[in-house]
Amino acid sequence: MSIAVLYALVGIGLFCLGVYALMIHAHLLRKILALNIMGSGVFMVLLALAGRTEIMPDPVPAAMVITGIVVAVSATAFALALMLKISAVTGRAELNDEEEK
Amino acid sequence: MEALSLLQWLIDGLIGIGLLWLAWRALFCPELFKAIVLFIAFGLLMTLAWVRLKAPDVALAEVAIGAGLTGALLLSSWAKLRDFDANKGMGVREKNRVQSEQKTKRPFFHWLSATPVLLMAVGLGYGVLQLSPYATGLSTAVAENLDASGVSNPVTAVLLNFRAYDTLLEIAVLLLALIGIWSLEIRPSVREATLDPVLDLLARLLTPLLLLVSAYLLWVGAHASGGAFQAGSVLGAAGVLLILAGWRLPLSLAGLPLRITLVVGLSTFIAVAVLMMLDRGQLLAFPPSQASLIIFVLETTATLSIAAILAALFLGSRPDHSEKI
Amino acid sequence: MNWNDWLPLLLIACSLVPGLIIFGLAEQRVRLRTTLNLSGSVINLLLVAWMLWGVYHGQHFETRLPLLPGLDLVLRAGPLSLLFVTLSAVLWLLTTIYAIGYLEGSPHRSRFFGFFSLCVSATIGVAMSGNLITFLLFYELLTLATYPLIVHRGTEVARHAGKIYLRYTLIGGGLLMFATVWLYTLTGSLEFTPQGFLHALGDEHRPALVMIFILFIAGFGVKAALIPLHGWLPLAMIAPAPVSALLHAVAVVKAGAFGIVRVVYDVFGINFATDLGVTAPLAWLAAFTILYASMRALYQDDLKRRLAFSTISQVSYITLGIAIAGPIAAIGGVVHLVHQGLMKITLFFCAGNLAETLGIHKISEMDGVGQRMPWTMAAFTIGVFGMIGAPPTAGFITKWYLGMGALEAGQSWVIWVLAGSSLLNAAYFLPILHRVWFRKPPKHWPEEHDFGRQETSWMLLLPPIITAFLALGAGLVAAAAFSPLAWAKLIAEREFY
Amino acid sequence: MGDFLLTMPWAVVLILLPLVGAIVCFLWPKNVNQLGLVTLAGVFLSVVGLGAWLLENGVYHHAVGGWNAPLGIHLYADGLSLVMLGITALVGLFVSVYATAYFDRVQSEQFWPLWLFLLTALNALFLSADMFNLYVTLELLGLSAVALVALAGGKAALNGAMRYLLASLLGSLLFLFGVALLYHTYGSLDLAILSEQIEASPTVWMALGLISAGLLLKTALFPLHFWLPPAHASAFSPISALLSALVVKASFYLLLRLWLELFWPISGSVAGLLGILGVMAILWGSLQALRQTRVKMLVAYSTVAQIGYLFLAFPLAMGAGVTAWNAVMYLAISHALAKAAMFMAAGNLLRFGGHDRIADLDQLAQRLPLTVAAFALAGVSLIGLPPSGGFIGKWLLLEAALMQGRWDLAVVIVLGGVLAAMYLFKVLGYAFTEASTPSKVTAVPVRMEWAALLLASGAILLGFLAPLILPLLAIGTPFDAFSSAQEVMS
Amino acid sequence: MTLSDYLSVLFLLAGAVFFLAGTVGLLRFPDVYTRLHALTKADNVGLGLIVIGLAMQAESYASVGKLLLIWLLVLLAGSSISHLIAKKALQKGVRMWRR
Repeated sequence: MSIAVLYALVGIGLFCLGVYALMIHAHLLRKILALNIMGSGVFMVLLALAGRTEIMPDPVPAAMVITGIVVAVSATAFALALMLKISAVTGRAELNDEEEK
Repeated sequence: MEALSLLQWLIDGLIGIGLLWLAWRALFCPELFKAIVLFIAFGLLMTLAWVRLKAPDVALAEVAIGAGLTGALLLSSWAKLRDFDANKGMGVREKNRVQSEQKTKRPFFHWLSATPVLLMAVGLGYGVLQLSPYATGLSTAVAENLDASGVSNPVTAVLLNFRAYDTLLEIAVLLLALIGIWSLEIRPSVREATLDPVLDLLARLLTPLLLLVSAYLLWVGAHASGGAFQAGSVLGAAGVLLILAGWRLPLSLAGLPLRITLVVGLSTFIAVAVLMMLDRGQLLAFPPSQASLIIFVLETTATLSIAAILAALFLGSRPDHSEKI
Repeated sequence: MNWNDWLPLLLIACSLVPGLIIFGLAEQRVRLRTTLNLSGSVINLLLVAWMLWGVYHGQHFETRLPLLPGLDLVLRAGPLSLLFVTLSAVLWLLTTIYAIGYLEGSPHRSRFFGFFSLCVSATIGVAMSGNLITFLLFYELLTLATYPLIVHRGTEVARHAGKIYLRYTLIGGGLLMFATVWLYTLTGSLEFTPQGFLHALGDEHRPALVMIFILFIAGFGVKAALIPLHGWLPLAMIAPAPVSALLHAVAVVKAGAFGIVRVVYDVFGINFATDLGVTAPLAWLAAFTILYASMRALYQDDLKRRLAFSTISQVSYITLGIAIAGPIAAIGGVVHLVHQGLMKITLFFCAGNLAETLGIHKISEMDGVGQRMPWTMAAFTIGVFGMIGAPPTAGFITKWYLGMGALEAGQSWVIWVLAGSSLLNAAYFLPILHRVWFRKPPKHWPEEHDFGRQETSWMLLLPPIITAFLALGAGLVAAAAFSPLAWAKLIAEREFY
Repeated sequence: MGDFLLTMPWAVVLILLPLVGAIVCFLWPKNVNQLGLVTLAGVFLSVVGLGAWLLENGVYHHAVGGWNAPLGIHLYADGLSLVMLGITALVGLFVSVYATAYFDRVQSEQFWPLWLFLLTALNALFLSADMFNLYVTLELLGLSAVALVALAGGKAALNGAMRYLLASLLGSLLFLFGVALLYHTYGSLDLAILSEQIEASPTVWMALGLISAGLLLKTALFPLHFWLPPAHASAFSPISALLSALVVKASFYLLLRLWLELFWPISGSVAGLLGILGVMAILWGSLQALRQTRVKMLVAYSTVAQIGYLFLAFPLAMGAGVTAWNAVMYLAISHALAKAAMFMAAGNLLRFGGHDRIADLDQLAQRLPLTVAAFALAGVSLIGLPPSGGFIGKWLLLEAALMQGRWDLAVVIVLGGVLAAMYLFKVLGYAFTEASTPSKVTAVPVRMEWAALLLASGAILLGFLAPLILPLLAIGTPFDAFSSAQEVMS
Repeated sequence: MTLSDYLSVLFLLAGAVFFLAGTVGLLRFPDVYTRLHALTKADNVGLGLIVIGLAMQAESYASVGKLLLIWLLVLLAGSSISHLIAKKALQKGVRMWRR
């Protein structure tokens, strides 16, 4: 097993942990954390597998990951702001399931 | 590629396990504050992993944005949430809060979610193991065209020349997030009024240094690790520090001048795109002889805008609307 | 560009365009609205006359617009189309006059007349359709345009009736669409062709074709009110009288019956349909509908409801005539399309007059009304005799041809059905006549309006008298060149020889 | 003029123009309405220009930065993209006109930049031929859509927005994971290159699963529709119109594109699954719509049901290839027009009476004839009654189903129409009832009524435009690769 | 290995020991103030030692300068932040530990 595969597997683990946490947690901050960790997992897979070479590692995944990180921080900032707004309006930083009915 | 040596095994194995453990703790420890701190630690360990994966550019971006700025955002949001709770002023609030922080859905649902997730993990793992152990991706293509790109750092070449269109849209995403947040009309937090002399001093000392580092990262990005995003986030961090120390943009600058700063990166990008289109008939096609200059201009303006946007994201509320609300 | 290519479309436009303009008119623009309505229907009538003359002399009128790859929107004026179009055009003019009088001073008239014109356009479209997809298009349009007329009164009862109506017709429409597309996938053509276009299909498709036929009958049967798909019709009588008159005597139910005629004649072809063995069950169903609905009519006290059940019964004569599958019976069936329309609209006009002038809705309130409204009741009487099939009315012609046709096709059981139906018709209509003419009027009518010297407004009186006259005339001059019977013979000839 | 039409790089204009518009609106919010409308008009004209170009020259390729794939990013436009761009511009234009009357000063300052960002994202998505670039456009799309939902600001809207945001981000990450796997298998992000090299392997299967899951989540196909009704029902009406009409279609378009062009060697074998989900979406969405007591919620659930229709084409595409795809695209564009009109009409009712409770509509509906007409015409198309775009779509779909003897699907297609009629006439039935007591009402600007009515009439008009639109759709034969591949296999 | 290499190893190991001690202190000390004390003291010294150890291996004086800069920055940040934490704790009324 190479270092690339090792980190790729770690990335998969992070991604799946994130998905699981996203599904079961009620608190929005946790959900946002979960999304970030999922994102890190994807980035790790993307970048780890770029190292399957003996010459210079592939720079394209690195560029993609940098783009991804910036997109992730944008989304996180927006999500946090939305969470604060929800908390200010409803008093809870959770999704209101009852309201649907 | 040779098999891993024992030491590599040890280091990479530890990083991997550490990442998984930190992620697990960050997601499932009972207290939210701890979770955030663990997440920041996770981000730092990620940085180490990026270094191990020979991606110093990503490591820089991760430490500045992924761990640093995201961490700051999370912490400040957490603090604001707590303020809301405190304002509600209930005797049992601490207990309530802790309960809500670790509240999950019903246990039945845990299993319902865990099963497909596990299946997915197995499937993905199998899929990754099936990949050929050797692949060069696009590295040769990048290397061949690097000379024409105007920079010698391949990652910068990809970001600002080969796939500059992605970067253009990405800056748009960043700007969009800020506009989105501003349209939420969040009230500015009132409690930041108390000034701390030590923090003030730290801000005064660090801001020039951060400026310097930012400029360095911007400049060095052409041929080594660094670039607009890293530089912008370091500069943005200076802004965050200033905000934390209680410094605010004067109202005269918070209107149009601020908005212009926020969009100057994207606007320059578009302007260059259009110019190149008119000149060479192709969107964002830089003539190789002037590519390095164009990229430098793009990066400089982008750094400025990114820094301003990141700091504004951290502030949350719209500075020129603060007195209206 | 040939002028004849656009005439069918123009025919539709001259009811559609006034309708759309009327939607936009303010409620109080009575004069403009009336002008638009009447001029539309008069132009319509003139065009129809022109086309009748043209078709009689062998001209072709066909509009063809591309709709889908391989499928066109086709409007064609053939003998069968023109029979129905003529009926609609004449009755539209009369009903428009009637409706103007009937609705004087009531709210939402712009809306009413707008949808009314839309209905007429749809009916004409149904009549002129040259292929199944066009037919389907106008058929569904008719459903939609009649819905607002049924719920026009805006009461909870009306809303309920509208809901039931939609439930029936839209499910019927769904079945039709299913059948049409299925047919299309089998044949790749939907063009109406005399004697059908299916006989070339291989034997292995026969079960599918039987299924398609059943689907078609179920789909059209809803509007044609074949038992057990008739449930919506008595409820829909909640609509204002002109609506009941034109739409439930002519447009909607006839569209259903017309659809059955089209499918049997121009899609399957009568010989092929007989060969498939689907016409006999259809005949039984029609016969059962005739008898059962007449039976139900016996027990209705509400005049319009009794007429509604009578409609159900009478429309099935058309189906019966087709399903007997002989040329003479076919003449009876096709001609009844016109005859029943004329007679039934007379009856509905009269019922509307009673309601509008004297507030009478129930048969038990009709004692001696013949003295108060002699003209109306005279028209009513002619209609009733037509329904029973007494000579020399139009109804007699129908029953004569049906009976002869049944004998010719060797289906003598139909005679019994006809006899039974006539008997039942007499049983539920004659007592009304007795009440009307031979009982003493009460001191006060339920809700009397004064119209001066006449028994009621001339706009209400004229249409039933004219239609009664036409119903009588269609029987008297049945042998003339342009009589409905002559056209029906033309149509039957085309199909059978 | 003709020259001008054929020489301008319309695709590039389509992406940059709304982006510039967004920036200008953000910088100088004083005249946002005028600025926005001018931008929309420009976008509309550009689509026309692109259409003219495509008719003349076939498909459009543009290597951004002069770098050919796999190193650079390609823009690509064929008939499929063109139709999507066209419907986006058309619906966008009408919604924009509507919005100028709908929003107050402050709201329109917030609305316009976000909406123009959304438009940028939509256009960029329809024009992109690069997997990672598509990811970025998806994120741009998701964030701007969520921000628009959140504009309404109430409890329901914020909750809806959050749910939408989480779903959207999850979807994007699943998509990105799939992209990562594809990239590392074939070393390229370009759709054309990938589609040449692709063959069945565990990794490609995983990529298909991840990408499809992500896009299905964004398209809100049953059972991943949970986020859609709250978000679409609680947003401001013009925004609901944009979301239901366009945003959901964008991810659907992408799914269609990828299944057709990228995953063609394997996607055929699992297309049945999408068909089953589509059937369930139609039934479940319709039943839920029947249960609703508020107009906007009803319309939102109707979107869930109508999305189901779009997926019926996947299992049908094997035998009746082009017919099924034509059907689905026709359904998609008629739904876009009809649903936008319907949400706008619902917005008018809401503005007029201050509520959208179905049971109390009798006091409102009959006093807004234009709005009710818009609702009814849109309903005709949604039910699939002739003459309307929905009818043509359903006809083609039914044809495809019956051609292959898929009776189950055929029955569902018809049944879905009947169910749609039932829930829509639940609303329309009140349009003609007499008001019991007059309630307090607010006047509805004429522009809002006409915008809804014209758009709804467009959905009807589509019923006659098939000979015009189907040839457009066929430019570049976007459906051929899949169909011929399926034929070879079967 | 040369002498400087041995020295490097020595310094690095010593630094690691300090880090270990600081970490143990962070985990084991009774209240926030003592924990801060343990952490900052040990880490600052530990980092200093490691910087010295690495500086011996550096290829240029510029690198040495950068290493020193890192140390100074960490000193600055560490001390300010522990100050802020302690201050906040005092404000919130966290009691100091008494035996």
